[in-house]
Amino acid sequence: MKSFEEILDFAIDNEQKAHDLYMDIAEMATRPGMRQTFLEFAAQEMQHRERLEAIKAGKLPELDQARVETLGLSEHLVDVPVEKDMDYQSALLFAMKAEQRAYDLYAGLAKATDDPNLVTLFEGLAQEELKHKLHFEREYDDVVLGDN
Amino acid sequence: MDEIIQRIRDNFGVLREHRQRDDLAEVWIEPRHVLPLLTWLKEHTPFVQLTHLSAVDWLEDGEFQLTYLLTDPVGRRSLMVAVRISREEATAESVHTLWAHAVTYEQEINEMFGIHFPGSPRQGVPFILEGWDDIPPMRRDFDTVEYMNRHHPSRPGREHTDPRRYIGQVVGEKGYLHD
Amino acid sequence: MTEQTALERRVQLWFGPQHPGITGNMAVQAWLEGDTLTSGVTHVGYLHRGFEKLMERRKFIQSFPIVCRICVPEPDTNEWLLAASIEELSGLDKEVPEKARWIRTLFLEMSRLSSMLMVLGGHVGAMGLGTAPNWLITLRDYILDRFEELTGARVYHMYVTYGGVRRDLPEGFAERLEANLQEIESKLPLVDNVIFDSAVFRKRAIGVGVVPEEWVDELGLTGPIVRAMGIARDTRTDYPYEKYGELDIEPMTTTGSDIFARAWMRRLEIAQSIDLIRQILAKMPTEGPYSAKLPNMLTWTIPAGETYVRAEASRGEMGYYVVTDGSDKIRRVHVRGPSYVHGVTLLERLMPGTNIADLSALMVSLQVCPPEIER
Amino acid sequence: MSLKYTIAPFSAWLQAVSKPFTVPVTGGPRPGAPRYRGWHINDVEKCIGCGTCSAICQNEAIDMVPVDDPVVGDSGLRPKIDYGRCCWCALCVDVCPSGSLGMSNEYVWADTDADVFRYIPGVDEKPWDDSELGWRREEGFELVDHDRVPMGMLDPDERTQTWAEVVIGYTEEQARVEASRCVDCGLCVAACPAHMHIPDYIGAIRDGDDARAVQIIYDNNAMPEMCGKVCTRRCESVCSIGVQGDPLAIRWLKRYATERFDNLAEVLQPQVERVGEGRTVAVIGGGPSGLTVAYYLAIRGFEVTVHEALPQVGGATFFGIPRYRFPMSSLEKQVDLLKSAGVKFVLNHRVDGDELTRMLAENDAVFMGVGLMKPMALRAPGEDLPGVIPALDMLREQNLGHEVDVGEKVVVVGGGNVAIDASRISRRLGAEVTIAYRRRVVDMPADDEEIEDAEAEGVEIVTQAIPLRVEATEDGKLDFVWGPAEMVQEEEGKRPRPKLIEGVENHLVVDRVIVAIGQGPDLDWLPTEISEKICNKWGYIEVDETGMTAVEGLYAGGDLVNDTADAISAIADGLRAVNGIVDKTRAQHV
Amino acid sequence: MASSKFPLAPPEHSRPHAPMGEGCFLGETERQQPLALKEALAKIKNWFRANSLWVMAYGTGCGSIELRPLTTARFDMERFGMAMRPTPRQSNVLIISGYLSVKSLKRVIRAYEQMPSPKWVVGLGSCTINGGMYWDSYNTINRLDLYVPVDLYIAGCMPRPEALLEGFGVLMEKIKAGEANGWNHYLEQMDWYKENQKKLITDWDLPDYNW
Repeated sequence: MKSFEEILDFAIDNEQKAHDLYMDIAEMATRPGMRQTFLEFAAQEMQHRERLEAIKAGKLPELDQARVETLGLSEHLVDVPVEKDMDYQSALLFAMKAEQRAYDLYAGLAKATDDPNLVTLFEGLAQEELKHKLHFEREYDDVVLGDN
Repeated sequence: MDEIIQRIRDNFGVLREHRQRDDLAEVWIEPRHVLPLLTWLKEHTPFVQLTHLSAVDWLEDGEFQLTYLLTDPVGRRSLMVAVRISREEATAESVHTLWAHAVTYEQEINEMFGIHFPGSPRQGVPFILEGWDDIPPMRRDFDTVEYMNRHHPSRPGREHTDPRRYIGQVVGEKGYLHD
Repeated sequence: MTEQTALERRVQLWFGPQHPGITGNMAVQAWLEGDTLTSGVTHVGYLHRGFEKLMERRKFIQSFPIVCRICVPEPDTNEWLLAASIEELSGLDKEVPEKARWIRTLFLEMSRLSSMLMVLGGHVGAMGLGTAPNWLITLRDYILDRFEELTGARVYHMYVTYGGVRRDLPEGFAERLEANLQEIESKLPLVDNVIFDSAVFRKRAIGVGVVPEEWVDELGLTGPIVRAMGIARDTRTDYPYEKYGELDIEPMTTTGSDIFARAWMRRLEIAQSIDLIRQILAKMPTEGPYSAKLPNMLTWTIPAGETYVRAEASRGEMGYYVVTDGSDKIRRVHVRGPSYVHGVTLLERLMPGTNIADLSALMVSLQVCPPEIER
Repeated sequence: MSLKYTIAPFSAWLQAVSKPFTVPVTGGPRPGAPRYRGWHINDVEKCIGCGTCSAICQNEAIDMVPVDDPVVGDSGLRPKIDYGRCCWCALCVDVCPSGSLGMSNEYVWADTDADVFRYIPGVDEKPWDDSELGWRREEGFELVDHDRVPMGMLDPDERTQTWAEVVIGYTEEQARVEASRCVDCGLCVAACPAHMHIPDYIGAIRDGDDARAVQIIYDNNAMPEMCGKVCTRRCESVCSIGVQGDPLAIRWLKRYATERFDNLAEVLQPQVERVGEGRTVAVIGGGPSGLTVAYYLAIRGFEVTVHEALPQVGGATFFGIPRYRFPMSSLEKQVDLLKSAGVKFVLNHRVDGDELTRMLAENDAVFMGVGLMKPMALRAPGEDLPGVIPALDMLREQNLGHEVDVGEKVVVVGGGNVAIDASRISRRLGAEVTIAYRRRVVDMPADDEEIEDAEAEGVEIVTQAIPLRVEATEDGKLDFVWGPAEMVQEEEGKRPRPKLIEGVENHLVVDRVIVAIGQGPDLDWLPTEISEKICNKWGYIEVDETGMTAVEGLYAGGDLVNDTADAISAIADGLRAVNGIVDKTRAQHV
Repeated sequence: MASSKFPLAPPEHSRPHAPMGEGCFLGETERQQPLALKEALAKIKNWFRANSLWVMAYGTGCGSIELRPLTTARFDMERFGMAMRPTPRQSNVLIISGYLSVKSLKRVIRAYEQMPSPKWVVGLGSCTINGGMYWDSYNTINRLDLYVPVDLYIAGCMPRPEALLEGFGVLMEKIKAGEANGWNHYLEQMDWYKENQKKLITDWDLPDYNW
């Protein structure tokens, strides 16, 4: 991956994949209400994708480089497999982990490259994913861990 | 004090008695004993002063209570002599011959409660009120607010919202044991 | 000119209610022959508000702001009497803190002092002497300043409640009160000069309006009228209440039983009050609560009972006869003001033979306070 | 008359040269004393509109007028003072439960128009609004009673040895005294989800009429004895007396009244139209919401059948609340009342999807209140180890009378009431108990009193502890590993969130790890065509203002529907459904 | 009714039997004067009136307790041209110092009517506005303005001497501006006032108007 645009395309593609995954899970969800949950997750990924596209088109300022502080929730929770009868807790956990993985990817790429411009871009994307993760963490903290 | 009450008990009979403080006791006696007892107290005991004469309306019981507060100014103690009389055609014996200022008390009680003291000089003469055309105002069945509303209009433009009712209304407070 | 019959010489005169010489809003219906009254009748009711009726439909705490209005120049005795009688009937009297009792004593004595300053001023004012009232009423106003600081109001203090008083003494109160007392003391010799050493006052007061001693028991007279005959009777010492029992106090007396003697009684008692206030300030504890813990005053009920509580007002013995029936309201309260006897029966007895010009002086010397007659 | 008396008065002339008494005209009127009682001021932000000022005013000088929309804990009313009535006694200030009302030391106001002497302090602008001086509420002089009558409780040491009720209950005298503290403002009515007539029954208790109190209580709560023991008491949190003192013990008073009578059917004499004659209603789930629906519909002539999966109705109040808080006898009394009203019970029967479809067809209405039955999983490594158990299961087993073994040492994860219950039960089973909670004690959703009681019984609470994993030790015990957390204030006004401090691990070796981090809905059994219509994304059920779901005739309520998950909200949901069903029935009559 | 000497017609609603003849106090003599002169004269008149308020010494209620400090050295109202007069005939300010019992009201009406015009009524305290703390009493009126025209209210229970001085300041301004016309209103609306008075005072034994 060389150019700025290529990288953004790669990121956009990632978001699209995530969106498609959620759509697939929604399709097979059996638990009440869970289809809606995954459709919402998918819609969020679409928003992320649109945001990246807007950046690519120069309509938005560049990515925010400020470090995002997450709650560190997902790191110590178990992985959940994709199932047809996932509940809300599992869904959040899955989404958190997915965003974490995306972050890890960009962060790794940032380390692996020498071009300072690209480093900046990868790190920006990484922080973007952390933001998404924090969103799910907050939801998990409020809804699942309300009593804890 | 105990000795005096004992003598009242022996000579006149006491319906009920109560010691409120060391220097204040109350005895309830029968109406027919009022004048003899008060005369005896004034003439033969140190309870020479009539400090006040007051009426209480026990509407529920259909009775008035007259309370004579007698004071022994030297011994520094007081005795309340109470008597219950019927509210119907309420009449009591006048003690103005014993104490001149009882006239004023009896005049006032006559006006404010409608109790009649035959022989007392100023019965029926208005003391405090002027042009009064209702039942005597100190009677319990006289409703001062109702009278006020009829005679003394308030300034308009006020509206009170009772919080208790208002909240119930706003939140739709309901009962389910009745429709 | 033909000879007039006694009946024709007789004039009926309404003295009051609108008359500067009358003690408040009341009236005397007088019959005169020449300058001399042959008889007179006291008329009251111009100030009747029906306190006793109103209190029957107010909760205990709601009754307390209203009672001070029963006597305007000296409202505080009423506050204390209501509080004391309800405390006695409810059993709250055992919980009134020590400091509250001292503050109450101070409060009552300040009230007596301010009332007597005003009345002594009124006393000579009613005789047409203008200098002393100007001073005395101003001196009283200094006490009102202290009342304002202590209670938040000048005249109707509404300060003594069930269980104690409503606020503690403010910082530096004793010093400011002492300064006022010194101011009053420094002016008293001047007052003496223009009242008791005034030929006008002496001529009109000595030997006028003499109350015979036999009437004391017959009419139940109390207060300065009795003490002006030389009889040492004072509710504060006879039935010591609050902290009066712990003060060095002897009833003041003088002799003569005339207008002059009664004015002189007030002069003596002003000095006595100043002394008592100093004693109270010296003995008052500085620490401690000023009020007992009160139950919810909106729902407070007290057991059924009857009592009579008395206190020494500047005019004589004031008493409250209170009946409760176990509800949250007073069943019946009867306010026995000293003026009830002094202003009606005693005044009517003294009027025959009195010169019309002395009537004002006579009334004010009896310190008739009409609102406590009619309530 | 000697010469002295002629000359002496002339000494007054000497005063001509002394300093005059007269107050100068310049500079305006003298300021009032620091505690002068002048015109009113009111801190409208602090004011809760309880109207106590108006109630104590003997002159009826104070009107409460609406100035804002009511919210929980604030009626939106504010006092308006009529200075054609006021006597400046300041009782209103001294009684003010919120301490918002005061008086300035300003006292001058003259006008030719008699109608101007009225205003709402703090709302209508006045020159003295910012007055620093004047009469204020003072601590040490209260006209209301700030101190709650203390509730008798078993000694903490004694408690852990017994399953007897911890709370002893008020005596008659205590109840009367406590009830007399109420100022009848009604703020509690708004806060109570069921809008119980709280001031009214407290007034009846105060007046000594316990039967009337019970009638008022049952007027909109069919399980008040349960509420009298375990309610979450939103009412008490808004009690106007509670602003400066202890709130009224509303729960304990309700408990007192409801415990007074054994045969409730005799005391309660419902006067209702039997609109439901000939109609049938099925209730799925015998929890508070279902029982509420059952009772109030049954007295209206509906034929109600309650279907319950467990051998006993009561729902969470049966299986979720330990007996030392809510004894079986109390629950049975409530059930007896329902039976006497004609409610039928089908116990040990779990309804499935097909049956629900059938019920909808056969009944005029179906009410579903099956609660949150699925415990949230810890989702930490090691959660599948034997010995890591959900608190709900443990509570249920205990309440069903089954043997529960918790070993000697237990860690309970969570900070809600369930966590506290699990801890206290474990104490009674003889274990040493530690609660591990991710946040601070103030953040705990559990009742403050419950937390205190648990601590008194020897439960240790470790806060800001994030579970990392559970490991099995060699000697068959469990190693509960947790990391400390710091509290992060992310958004202003929201409760701070815990954030793990990386790199620190603490170990706690225990026999059982009891997980009480929350529970969620378990509606897998619903037919898809129904669940699709009625469930939202979190898996909860949505209803309209009549309590009905998107499926005609299917009503729902309780923890499944509301987001507060307490019994009184469930009862409120039940009442909403009762209204909905009755109104609909009435409409059909017409 | 209007004689040639008093060309001004009586105000509408005026009491038909109000004497309007010669020598009557009502006779605010209106001559045909140039307007400017008339206004100038009125201003001068009002200035004099405002600065010589003579207060009738009738303590009708509690509030009169604060009149004594006001009249004596400390607050000294004579500084402002105010003095207490013993009789209505010499006064032009009537202070109703608070509540009025029905019995007092009768005397107040009589005294008020005996006062020469121009005259002003000052109501002290809550009681004159809306009944004050005796609002529920059977014997006190709640609204003073039903019975006599009130030119100024001074709120307080009771108003302090300083508040009274401030209040009198307001009254003086109103008089100077020619806006304190309660006495005219009383004459104009005499029927209304008399009706209210008679409705309350059942044993009406007064003349209809006391000169």
